[in-house]
Amino acid sequence: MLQIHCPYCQEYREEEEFSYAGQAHIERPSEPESLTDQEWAQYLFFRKNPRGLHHEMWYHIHGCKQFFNVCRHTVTYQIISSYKIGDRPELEQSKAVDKESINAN
Amino acid sequence: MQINRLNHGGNIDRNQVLSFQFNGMTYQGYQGDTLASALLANGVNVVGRSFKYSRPRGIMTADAQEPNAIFQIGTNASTIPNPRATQTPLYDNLVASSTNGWPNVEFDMMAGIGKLGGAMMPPGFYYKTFMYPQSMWMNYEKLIRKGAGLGRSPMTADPDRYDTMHHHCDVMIIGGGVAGIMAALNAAQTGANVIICDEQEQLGGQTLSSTETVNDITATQWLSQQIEQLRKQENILVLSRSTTFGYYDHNLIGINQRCTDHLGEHVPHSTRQRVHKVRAKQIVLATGAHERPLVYGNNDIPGCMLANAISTYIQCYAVIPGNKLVLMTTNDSAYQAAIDWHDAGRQVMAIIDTRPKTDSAIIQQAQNKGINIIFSHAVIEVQGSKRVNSVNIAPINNTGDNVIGPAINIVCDTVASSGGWSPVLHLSSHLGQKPLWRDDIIGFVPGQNDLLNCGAVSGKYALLSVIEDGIATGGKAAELSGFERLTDLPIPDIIPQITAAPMALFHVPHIQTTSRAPKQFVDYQNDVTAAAIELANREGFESIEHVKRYTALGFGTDQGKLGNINGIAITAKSLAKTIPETGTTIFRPMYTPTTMGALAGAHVKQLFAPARFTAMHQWHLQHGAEFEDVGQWKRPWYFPKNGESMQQALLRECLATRNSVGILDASTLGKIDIQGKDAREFLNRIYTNAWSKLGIGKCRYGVMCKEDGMIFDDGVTSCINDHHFIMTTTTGGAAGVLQWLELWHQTEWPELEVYFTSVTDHWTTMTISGPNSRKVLQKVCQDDVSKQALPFMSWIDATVAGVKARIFRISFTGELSFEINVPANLGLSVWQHIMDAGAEFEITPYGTETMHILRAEKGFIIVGQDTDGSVTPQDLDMNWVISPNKSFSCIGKRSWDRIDTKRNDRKQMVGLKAKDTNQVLPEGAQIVLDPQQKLPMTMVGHVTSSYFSACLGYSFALALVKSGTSRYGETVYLPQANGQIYEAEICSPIFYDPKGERQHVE
Amino acid sequence: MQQYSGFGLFKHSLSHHENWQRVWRNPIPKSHYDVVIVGGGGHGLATAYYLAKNHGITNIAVVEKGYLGGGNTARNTTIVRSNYLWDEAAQLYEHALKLWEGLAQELNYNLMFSQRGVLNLGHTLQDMRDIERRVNANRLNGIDSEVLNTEQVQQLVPILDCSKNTRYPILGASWQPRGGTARHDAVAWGYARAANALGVDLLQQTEVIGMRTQDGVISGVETNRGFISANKVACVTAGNSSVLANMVGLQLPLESHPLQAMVSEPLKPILDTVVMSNHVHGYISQSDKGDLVIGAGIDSYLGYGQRGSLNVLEHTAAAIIEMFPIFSRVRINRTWGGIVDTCPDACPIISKTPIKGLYFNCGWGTGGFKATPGSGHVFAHTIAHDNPHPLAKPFSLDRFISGQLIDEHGAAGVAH
Amino acid sequence: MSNNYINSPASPLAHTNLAQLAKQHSNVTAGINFRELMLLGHLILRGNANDPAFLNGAQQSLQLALPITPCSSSKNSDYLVFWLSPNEWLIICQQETFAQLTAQLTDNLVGHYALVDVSSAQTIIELSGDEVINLLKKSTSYNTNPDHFTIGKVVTTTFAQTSATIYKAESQRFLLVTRRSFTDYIWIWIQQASQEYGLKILPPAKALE
Repeated sequence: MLQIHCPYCQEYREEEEFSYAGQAHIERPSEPESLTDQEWAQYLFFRKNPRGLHHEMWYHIHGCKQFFNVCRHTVTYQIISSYKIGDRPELEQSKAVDKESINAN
Repeated sequence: MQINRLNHGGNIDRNQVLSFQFNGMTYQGYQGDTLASALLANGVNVVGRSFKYSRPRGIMTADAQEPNAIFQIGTNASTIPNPRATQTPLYDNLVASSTNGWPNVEFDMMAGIGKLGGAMMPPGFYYKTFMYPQSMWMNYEKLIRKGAGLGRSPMTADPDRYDTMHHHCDVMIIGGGVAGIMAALNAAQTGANVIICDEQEQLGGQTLSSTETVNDITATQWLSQQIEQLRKQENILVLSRSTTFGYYDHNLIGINQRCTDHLGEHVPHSTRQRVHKVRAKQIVLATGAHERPLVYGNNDIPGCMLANAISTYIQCYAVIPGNKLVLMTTNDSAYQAAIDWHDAGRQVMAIIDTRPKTDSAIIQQAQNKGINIIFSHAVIEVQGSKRVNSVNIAPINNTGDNVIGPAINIVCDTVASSGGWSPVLHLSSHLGQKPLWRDDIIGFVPGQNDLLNCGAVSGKYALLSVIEDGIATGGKAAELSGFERLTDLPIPDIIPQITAAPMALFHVPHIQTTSRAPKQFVDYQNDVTAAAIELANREGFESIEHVKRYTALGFGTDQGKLGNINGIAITAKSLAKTIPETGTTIFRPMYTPTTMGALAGAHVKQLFAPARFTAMHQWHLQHGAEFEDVGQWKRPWYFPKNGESMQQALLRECLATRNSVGILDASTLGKIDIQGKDAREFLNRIYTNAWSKLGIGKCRYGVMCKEDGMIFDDGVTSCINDHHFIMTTTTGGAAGVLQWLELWHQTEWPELEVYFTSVTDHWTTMTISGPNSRKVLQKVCQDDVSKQALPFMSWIDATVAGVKARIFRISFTGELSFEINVPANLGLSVWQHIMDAGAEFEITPYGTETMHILRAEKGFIIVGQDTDGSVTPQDLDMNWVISPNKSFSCIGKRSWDRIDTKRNDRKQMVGLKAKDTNQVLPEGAQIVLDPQQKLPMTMVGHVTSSYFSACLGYSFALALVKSGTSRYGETVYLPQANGQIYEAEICSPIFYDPKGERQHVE
Repeated sequence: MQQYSGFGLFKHSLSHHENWQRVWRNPIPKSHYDVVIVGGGGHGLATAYYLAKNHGITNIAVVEKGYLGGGNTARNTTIVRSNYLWDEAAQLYEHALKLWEGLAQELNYNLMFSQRGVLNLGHTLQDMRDIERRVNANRLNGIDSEVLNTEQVQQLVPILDCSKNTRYPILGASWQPRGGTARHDAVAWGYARAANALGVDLLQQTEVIGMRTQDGVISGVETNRGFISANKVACVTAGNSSVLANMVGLQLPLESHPLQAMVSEPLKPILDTVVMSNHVHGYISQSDKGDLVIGAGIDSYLGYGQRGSLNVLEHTAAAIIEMFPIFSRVRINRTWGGIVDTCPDACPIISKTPIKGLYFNCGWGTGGFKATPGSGHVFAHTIAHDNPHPLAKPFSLDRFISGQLIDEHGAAGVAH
Repeated sequence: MSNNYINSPASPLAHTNLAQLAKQHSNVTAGINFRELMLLGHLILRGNANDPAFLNGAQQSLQLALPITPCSSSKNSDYLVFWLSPNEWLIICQQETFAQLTAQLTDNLVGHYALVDVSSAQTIIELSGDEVINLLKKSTSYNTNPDHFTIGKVVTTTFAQTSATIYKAESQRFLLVTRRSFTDYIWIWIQQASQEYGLKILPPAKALE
């Protein structure tokens, strides 16, 4: 069970306070009508789904009701950073990858 | 008669005699006993029968590894299947029985079959037979199932309660042996918040049976002092009888505390077990080590035990489980068992040391006591049936691979064995880390992770090094969790002992090949033998995971604690690999089995999930409502009167509403307060229709789609003022819609100035509907609610029954309707005033079912019933709710333009009239055009809503049908399970008042 | 292939079982195969078997990074059923179910396919409407399926709490008598043994670390044991599908989530059918060994860790007790997790890709085990003909572009 | 037709008859004391905490600075103000002062802000006593250690299977703001969870202190 830092409440809270909200930094196309069906499908359904670092959104549903971003490793579940919507992620890739080599199985 | 009870010693209270029953016989033990120690004290040999071969089995260990003494404990509703006797504290009148054996464990009918059939049951035999004919498997299976399984489930609901507690601490120490105790004391002196837990009744672990000297007092005396200190320290929480069952991400552990199990079967008004969930800054693993048995011929005959278990029974329980002992060991530590046996006054026949002659302090100690030590030998085979009566020992070579001389027989009744120690590292691999093999200690230790390990779990076994490690690790843990490390606690004086190196031996060789030798058990619970593992390897099951799955090694309730390392070693040898090359299976939670009720905690029965109530709930109860679960809400479904059937009640409710006036508690509808200058623009983007021109005081129906173009919620939104709207949502969709609005606002359009606040709970909503609804309203409201002042699809501020209210003139029934919203604190009060006012019109409360019928007569949809996540507004013939001219491409719009959503033969909403007008078509019935076709039939749609209409006098339905809107007038068929085929005609989905005159009524 | 039978067991017992043959070879990888199947789970092995048996392609390697059947095949709760809502899904799963019936004989390996019936409980009026709809659709699709009322449910499973005292009383159920369970490991081993006998190379401990393409055509896979060239590459790697797709620059409409399951200690026979509930979120059966096999929920977040959160297990325990209050004192022996690849419409992807000769079979989410024979069968056809099998056609990647999704969330809303 | 309606406002726990229970419990001592602070004014204030004009307007109205540190609160004799989110506060007051407060805020605030009356949407449960921390440990996963959950702190978090806003008033006194429709569930939960400590019902109050 994860412990997630809410950048708005500025403290760690238990996972059960949050709801997962999918891949982060997907921008809605400004002119959907100008997209091909293929491009629209890409926006709708196709996801990175990486084995490794993932930028994702969480919603503090039982807390401050804010969405925010989390950079988390999908194998170690280690959280590298959590940051507000609109902020850019900082990557600490090496740290997380080191961990994965331990975990790989 | 406790024939094996010593007259002195042990941590038992001889003044508290406890009676207990085992397999129908009554015995006595003492307070402080476990069930296992009490059985051994009474000389009970056979405690169970093995699963596959029905061999008699006795108590083998004194801890969580126990594979044989697995019982049914307790009676009736409070019976527990499968607890280990070694971990069951004895209480007065405890009732226990073996889980296998018929008619009983002493005389088991299956044993004969086990002996004969055993030869035909190599590992995986069931994959190779019982296949023909196919139809017979279900019969074979019945027999197999009967033979399998251990204990019985209780047959009535659990009388006990459970709960959960959340903790956050600086240092969590798992294991209350001396390493953990010292770590806790040293960490706590820095000021850190410490929790320490131990699975046993008593803290102390292995040191409880130690005979060493510490600071010039006995180790047990010294230990008591430390424990006393521990309990005095305010910042240490000590949890006994508390097993850590799992280690989870981000340093969370789950602990199962058995609060009352030691007191009796059922202790009223208390929590039987509690799960502690501890989120720790730093976790210290001080879980110790388990002794490993050796694998030798007939090593399962009662009387074969772990060496360390013998010391534990003698030192902790004053029980000596036999008369004549033969001890086989690969290491020094097991000598203690023979010394304890000897000191207790019974005969040690010999110590069989598998090592070439060696010397150490403890070997000398044994020699000094006159115990016969035979080096370079092994017990290759045991004789006996329900108890060991002798052993064959034989000389072996230095690597332990072969027998190199003839066997000799030694008479004995107990065989202790020790193959060394296995660190209890299970928790360390719960997150996926693989253990590491260490040749020097001949065991796996935890792999690298966030845990700190100390004591035996990290391969340190000598008391002095364990204490040193505990202190150092406790200090480090405090430091890592942010505390300043002080001067560590002093190391006590312990005289180090000269030891001899252990030998790496797991599987004792026999004169015969493994496949022909007497059975050499590796996993007792699943009757997995060394021969079985070798056979699995021969057949190509080489990965240790394959070996495990093919032979069932480690699948018992001990999770392989006793046998896994031996199994890995046998596999390694048979594949000519090293143990680290062979690897180990990953341990998963639970460390030991955990009660399901404890995991569920208090979330059972009425607390399984929250039930939400409206302000009128008590009124509904008093008026006999039947309730429907809608999401978490309890909504009145209908209000049967005087023994009415549901159908009668519905007819009455419907007619009353259509002909006079009905009243509905609609408080559960989601309500979201939307404020800000960009509220309109936001609504434009989120709804499919346009909101730019909705005037103040007006209401509008809207549909929301997901970005895939499919409807996901609907409701009426009203304009309070240019910057202020109130949105309603479906009952089940309220939370989801709020999250949806926040998602778009916070992540895509933060520039829009708008705030959303849920006000679902603030407003009580009561809908009065029917031709007399205005008359009722006018009795309790002096505001002008005429058509001119309050036209259809508008709202006003008003005072209703003396309470400030918002009245919305919107209609879900097609009748003249008013939705009256008042603050919920006054909801019940206003409701009662309206009921009083409506009495002269026989105002009739109705529930969700009548609401559904009335709306369906009008062709109004229920999202989630008439739609299923694959329906667009166009499919519902609701093009009127789509605004083509909005500048912003609203959510979902683009998706309507895809090939599949553009098709004109999509399923579309229509009405259905049954040919037999009294026949209510079943909801969910599938629709076909040709009822005579063969299976599989081509289905063109299904019935989504279907009712008998009281006011129309016939049945009707809503359906989704392919190209439905162009099929009005066509006949379709609904084939039923019973062979009947209903006929129906496709028609408009609006059955009642198609022109909408009634809701616009003067 | 050494034939298995009861007589064989007797015969081998006389020689102390010293002469059993290997179930599969441990071959050295060849430099080229006609088809390389990535993923040695049930689906991959079945694909290899049907390619060899039905399509005459035997120069095949199954490349497995760990051990055969060690992924979701080894981690699921072994439920087999075909009572899906939409025609496309129902027909695919029914195709699989028909193959299950007779598979043990075909493979000469006892898969312990136990048609003990599957109950899907309804707890709300909408649940019951959905059940009616699904059962009606099933029947017209030729699939055995019935709607049971509360009394009938109680009769079938006397230990279920069918009273009105529960938080969500049971209003009825759908019942598929032909559904049931199978021994999961045996499915992988049975297919592996049969494929091996047809000449398929099973390469364990062989991890694909890259893929080679040339002018939009696949040419082989890079592995930790070197490059293996292939005319066609078929990926059947469940939770790891996105990782493989990424090697050739593709994205898939998938998310990989942790899904957990647990077993109790073994009990004497107490539960004779499979019981599932979407609404209270739990499902349960009893294995032949006596364990209660319990499926837990899916974790909401992405996870390749083969483990999930404790609170999911706690909720599952509560759900089981809500249905079966008598199991409260039963103890959970082991919990574990798998990685499930979920699709937006809760239906699989069986598809060609923009890269010629590269195929994907994935997205089975929580429901892949039951489809194993059908999945392998139609995927083999799709690979052999470079053209989708008619039953696989609706499950191609195109549907995400056209919008022709097959939304099975209603029927598959709970992990199964 | 008459306009003289007698309306008695009812808290979400009205049906449990707390006043009656309190009478029965008057001589009891218990580990947990339970008191409903009912029918108070609850106002949600939304606005931009980075906007000095907004903060000023609020301060003028409340005679109290809005707490802008996450999870903090502020109070004076009239108002108790909770930080709920970066742009959201809950103001609790006597029902009698509610209208006046709303009017003052409306007068003093400018720009993008919102006021929402949620007085009927929620109630307040006061929990106090020697065992109150243990009760919270059973009910919420939030860290209740005194060095973390300090006096004056307010957090919205999970409570059993729903959420609640929990304010620490004193070392062993907490206020729980619960949603109306979930309050009965929470009441049942608290009764069960506090059984081992003893639960004493105190007479409900219509004031904050």
